[in-house]
Amino acid sequence: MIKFEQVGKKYPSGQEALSELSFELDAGEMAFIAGHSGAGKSTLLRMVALMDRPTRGQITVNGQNLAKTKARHVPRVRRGVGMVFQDHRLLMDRSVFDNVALPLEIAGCARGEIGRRVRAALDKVGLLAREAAAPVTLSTGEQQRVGIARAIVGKPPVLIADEPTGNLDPMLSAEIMKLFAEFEQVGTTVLVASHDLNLIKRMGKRVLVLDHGKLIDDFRPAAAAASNNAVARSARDDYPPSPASATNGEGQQVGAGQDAAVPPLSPGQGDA
Amino acid sequence: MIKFEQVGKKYPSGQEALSELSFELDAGEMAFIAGHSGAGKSTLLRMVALMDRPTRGQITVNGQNLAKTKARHVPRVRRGVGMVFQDHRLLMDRSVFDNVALPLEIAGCARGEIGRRVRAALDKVGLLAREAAAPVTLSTGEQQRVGIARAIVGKPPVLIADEPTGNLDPMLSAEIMKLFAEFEQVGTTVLVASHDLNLIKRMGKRVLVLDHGKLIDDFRPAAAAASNNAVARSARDDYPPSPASATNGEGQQVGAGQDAAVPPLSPGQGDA
Amino acid sequence: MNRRVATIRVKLEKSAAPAPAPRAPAHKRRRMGAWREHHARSFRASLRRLAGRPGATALTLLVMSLALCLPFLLWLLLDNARALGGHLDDARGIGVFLKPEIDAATARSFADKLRRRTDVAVVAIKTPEEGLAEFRSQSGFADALKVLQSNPLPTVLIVTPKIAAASARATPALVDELAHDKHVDQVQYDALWRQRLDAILAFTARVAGVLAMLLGLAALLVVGNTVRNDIVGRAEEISVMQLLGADRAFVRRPFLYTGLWYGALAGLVALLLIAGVEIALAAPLDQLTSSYGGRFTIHGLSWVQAIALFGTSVMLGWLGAWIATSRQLRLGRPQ
Amino acid sequence: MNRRVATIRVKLEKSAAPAPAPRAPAHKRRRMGAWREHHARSFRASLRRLAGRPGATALTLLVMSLALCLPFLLWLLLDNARALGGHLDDARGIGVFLKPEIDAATARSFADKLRRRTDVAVVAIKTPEEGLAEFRSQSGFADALKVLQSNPLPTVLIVTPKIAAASARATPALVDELAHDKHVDQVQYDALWRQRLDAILAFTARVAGVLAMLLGLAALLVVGNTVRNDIVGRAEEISVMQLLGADRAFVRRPFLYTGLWYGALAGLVALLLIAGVEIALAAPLDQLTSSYGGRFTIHGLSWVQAIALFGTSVMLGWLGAWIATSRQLRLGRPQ
Ligand SMILES: Nc1ncnc2c1ncn2[C@@H]1O[C@H](COP(=O)(O)OP(=O)(O)OP(=O)(O)O)[C@@H](O)[C@H]1O
Ligand SMILES: Nc1ncnc2c1ncn2[C@@H]1O[C@H](COP(=O)(O)OP(=O)(O)OP(=O)(O)O)[C@@H](O)[C@H]1O
Ligand SMILES: [Mg+2]
Ligand SMILES: [Mg+2]
Repeated sequence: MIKFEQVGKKYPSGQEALSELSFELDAGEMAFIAGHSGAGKSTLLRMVALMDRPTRGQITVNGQNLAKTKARHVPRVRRGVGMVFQDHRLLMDRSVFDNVALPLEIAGCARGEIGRRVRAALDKVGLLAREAAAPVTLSTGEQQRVGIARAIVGKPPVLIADEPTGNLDPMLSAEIMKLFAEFEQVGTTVLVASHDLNLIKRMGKRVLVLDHGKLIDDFRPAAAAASNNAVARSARDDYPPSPASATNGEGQQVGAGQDAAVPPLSPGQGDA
Repeated sequence: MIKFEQVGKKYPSGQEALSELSFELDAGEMAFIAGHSGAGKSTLLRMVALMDRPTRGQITVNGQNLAKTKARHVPRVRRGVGMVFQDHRLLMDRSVFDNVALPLEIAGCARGEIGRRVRAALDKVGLLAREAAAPVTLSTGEQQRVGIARAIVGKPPVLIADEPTGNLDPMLSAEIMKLFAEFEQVGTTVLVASHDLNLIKRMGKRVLVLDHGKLIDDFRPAAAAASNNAVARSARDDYPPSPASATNGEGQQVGAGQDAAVPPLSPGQGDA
Repeated sequence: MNRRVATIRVKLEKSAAPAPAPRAPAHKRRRMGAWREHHARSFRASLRRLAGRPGATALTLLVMSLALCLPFLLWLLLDNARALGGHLDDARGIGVFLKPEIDAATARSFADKLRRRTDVAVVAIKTPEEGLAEFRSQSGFADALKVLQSNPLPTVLIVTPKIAAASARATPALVDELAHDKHVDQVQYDALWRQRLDAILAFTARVAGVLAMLLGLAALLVVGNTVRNDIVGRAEEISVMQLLGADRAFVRRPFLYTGLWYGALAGLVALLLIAGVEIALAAPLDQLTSSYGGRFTIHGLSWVQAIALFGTSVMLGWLGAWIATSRQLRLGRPQ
Repeated sequence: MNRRVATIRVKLEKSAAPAPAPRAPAHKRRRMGAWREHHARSFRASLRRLAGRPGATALTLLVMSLALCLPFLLWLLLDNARALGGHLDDARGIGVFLKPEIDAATARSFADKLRRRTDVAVVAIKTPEEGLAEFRSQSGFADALKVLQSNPLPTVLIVTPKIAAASARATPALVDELAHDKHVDQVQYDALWRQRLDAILAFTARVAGVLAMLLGLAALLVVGNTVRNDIVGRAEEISVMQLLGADRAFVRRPFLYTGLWYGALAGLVALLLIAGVEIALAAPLDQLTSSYGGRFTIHGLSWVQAIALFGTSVMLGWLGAWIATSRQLRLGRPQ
């Protein structure tokens, strides 16, 4: 579903953001991208959504070779990719409802269907009550959740998210991640960039680790079926900050079958 | 240095973001604000920087009663508060250097001094090499670090930061928090909103917990002198994601004297 | 009932009951509906946007309509001046006094010769008798002329030269040639007056032309600049829509409607301004017309011209929006 | 050496060696330096901004300068037309033919009487002898008049009425009165020509006045709109600077310089445009002037007027920036 072959990206400023990147994600697979600040996570996701083109290598998304996509077919490719932006990119002069409805409008959905699906998406991120609000009157975390609702409302075959939980508290983060995992179950390919290593660990999914633009690890947990319910529960225990309970919760989890799934990452990589 | 007395904030939309908030922070004290998404953390910080006025109650910052500050004295109050914004708010058409130099220019520093202090600040956030870059060519985490450099460059008596590590990897987050703690040591009052409960725990500082606009806990660790060096070290161990080492690092720390400092927080508050 | 009848009946039934477009597949029908809906929404939304910031919209409309109506006003002025120039032509006759010895027949053949010239429009003959009668009635010398025993006046030809309203140069050559003709005693031509009038008209025409050109340029620039500013202010919106997979037509639609609204409203305001100017100028126009004894009527903007002005305005708004969006759309392409 | 001498010496020494501002404390001196530096930086930065987007800047400058120079051009046109009207006045004399029995002395006293009237500017006396000589040389009747034994011509007074260039109404009353005077035989007044000319001048003046008013309005609107758009596009910059504790003057400075630059550059372009128009109009002006035998010189923009235009432009740019920033600054206040 998403295939990178020897992809390199050098920005006009000379910054080499990615180099020799190769990996493949099947349809209905979920993976995380981890790595230090400036490792190239956003750059990678931008290229999946055809916001940027690589300077070397080949990218295939939804069976479409992106290098061969003509300018007038770019919109079609982008409609097949739901994207959560690191900086939300909401339209500040439209209501929350209208922001979430945008992808459906673009796809040409009927009015009644738009309403139904937008409300369903807002409900999933817990913002149904704020549908008429202006984005500026939302907290940053709420804005980020609106961005997530916008990405999932169109039920795209590929879902990419850049740091979707950066402004969310741990419990909400876990719930959002659970939401992404649900999409995986219905056959959506999901690729999420995240710093939240605890959360990544608990999700028990595949992790691509970037370091200065190079893929230094592609970790696939042996027991990938770590229950998502367990994740949400442990996160709830983890909040509010109670070091004792958090440690216990984590300790339990590690003990309860994830120890074998410890990613064999080489330590001591790059200071940012 | 910062004093809230029965502060309430009701937005024109009818949203009650804060209510009956009272606390006091001494000069040179550092505290965290924790709470779910939409709890009112940003609203609280905005009022410290006089970006908003409360609808009820009194706020005193740097000995100045903010309610009595006339419009033409607002700039002076703001110059006394260094602020890291949740959405960076960098000027996209100026270089990194010029962005960081802005507070010094406003304060009327001499040219030579500006250069020296800007470079020192950029060095502290690890971006000295990028001083001539345009902010758009930086990753989100790098942009956030530029925002931090801009807040600290003027050495203000009060430093407030809204989610300064939301887009940073754990190791960098710990380093940035250490930087804030250093400011505390030279007498700066530091107030940081954060979701990163692990990090907050490790810092061993006072924590104000908000829930739906109410202060539900004001936790002061008994042994506040948890070494900052230890924090950085443990964070480095924690990266890259290695559940085993992370758990060990954390477990050690908890065992090594922070167990007593467990905040007695009441569990099971608000779902967002 | 044969097959043809059946077919016709089916056709009739079809036209009677307006069925949904027959062969389009369901999803295509749905997309058409969405397309129509998006048009309607863009139409309303763009108007709401303009109404939402009345100050800025009023400012923009004033600037646009001023730039639009000024060239039209100047064109009106120029057109009327030209008509005026045409009417003044008939006061331009050259008086050609033939030598006293020329008789009526020779005078007539000379007049015919002059009539065949390309630079002569009309030649009128005034016999000595007519001349004396006119002289008696017009000049202050009625008493003096009574003492004359015989008619000392020669035959006079009134020659109206054929020249463009703008160029006063053709006449002197004709006058010169006439003056040196062997039949001619003397040529009287109020050259000073005529040169002055011609020069004034030429000057006015040139000034009006230059101003109209500058103003046309200004109209284009203002419209383009206005829509460009509007679009630069919404660059974020455009780029987000592109990122969400909207194609060029979809992104453009609301802006094109905005351009259309600007154009239509500015066109209306311009027409109102022109009507206002026509009312303001009514008094001096009246005076000017009366001095021509009603022979000459000033014409304002006709219906066709009003519609042309409006159409120009709408088209300019649309075009400005199109150009400005094109630029912004190019920025959203992947590098 | 007494005390006074010492004081003077101190004064001399002071003025000879320009010491630093003596009593300002160190930190105040530093702030002054920073203030001056910020001015210099704003000055350069605003120019760099304009140079950084040459297309948009050129567009804005063209619109601004067109709006600025058009009223000036119209004013020039109007002024020259008025001067022209004034020069045409001396062709407006009314020929008053006195009765044949009036002798020279009576004619002179009548002329004096007329000169005392408020609506009369000049009265010239033409004796019968002068009249005959002129008539001989001008008319085509030289031969015919040779046969006259006595001079049949009366004394003629040339009366120039005192009227404003714009109003052609005063004259008929005067003409009427003169025609009914007991000394007067007949009044000759080319009323038609004169009315036409007056009407044309009045019409042109009115049109020019209306256009100049509209254009002045357009200039103001364009400048305001331009700077407003510039500032709306930099709203984020303003709000960030306010959040960092910049006071109003600091935030405003770069925008005021931008306004100044716009104003200054637009003023220069407008002056260039006016010069271009003057060159383009040189030919018809020449023609116009030559028809007056050099008596009348068309005047272009004087140095004083050029400086006034430039100053107006700079002031408009500055004012527009000031107004537009004020609005934005109010938005940055805490609620
Ligand atoms: N300008 C505004 N007008 C109306 N309501 C607002 C406004 N700003 C914030 N709110 C509301 O006030 C509440 C508190 O917002 P605030 O931004 O302080 O939350 P927060 O704790 O910073 O959350 P986050 O962690 O998501 O940034 C939220 O419910 C938000 O929707
Ligand atoms: N438009 C650009 N021009 C030049 N360099 C760029 C550009 N965008 C990103 N970079 C550089 O490329 C590198 C990778 O950036 P990227 O945004 O992919 O990092 P990231 O992994 O998303 O980091 P973060 O977690 O901080 O968001 C960074 O060093 C950044 O400075
Ligand atoms: Mg990123
Ligand atoms: Mg917030």
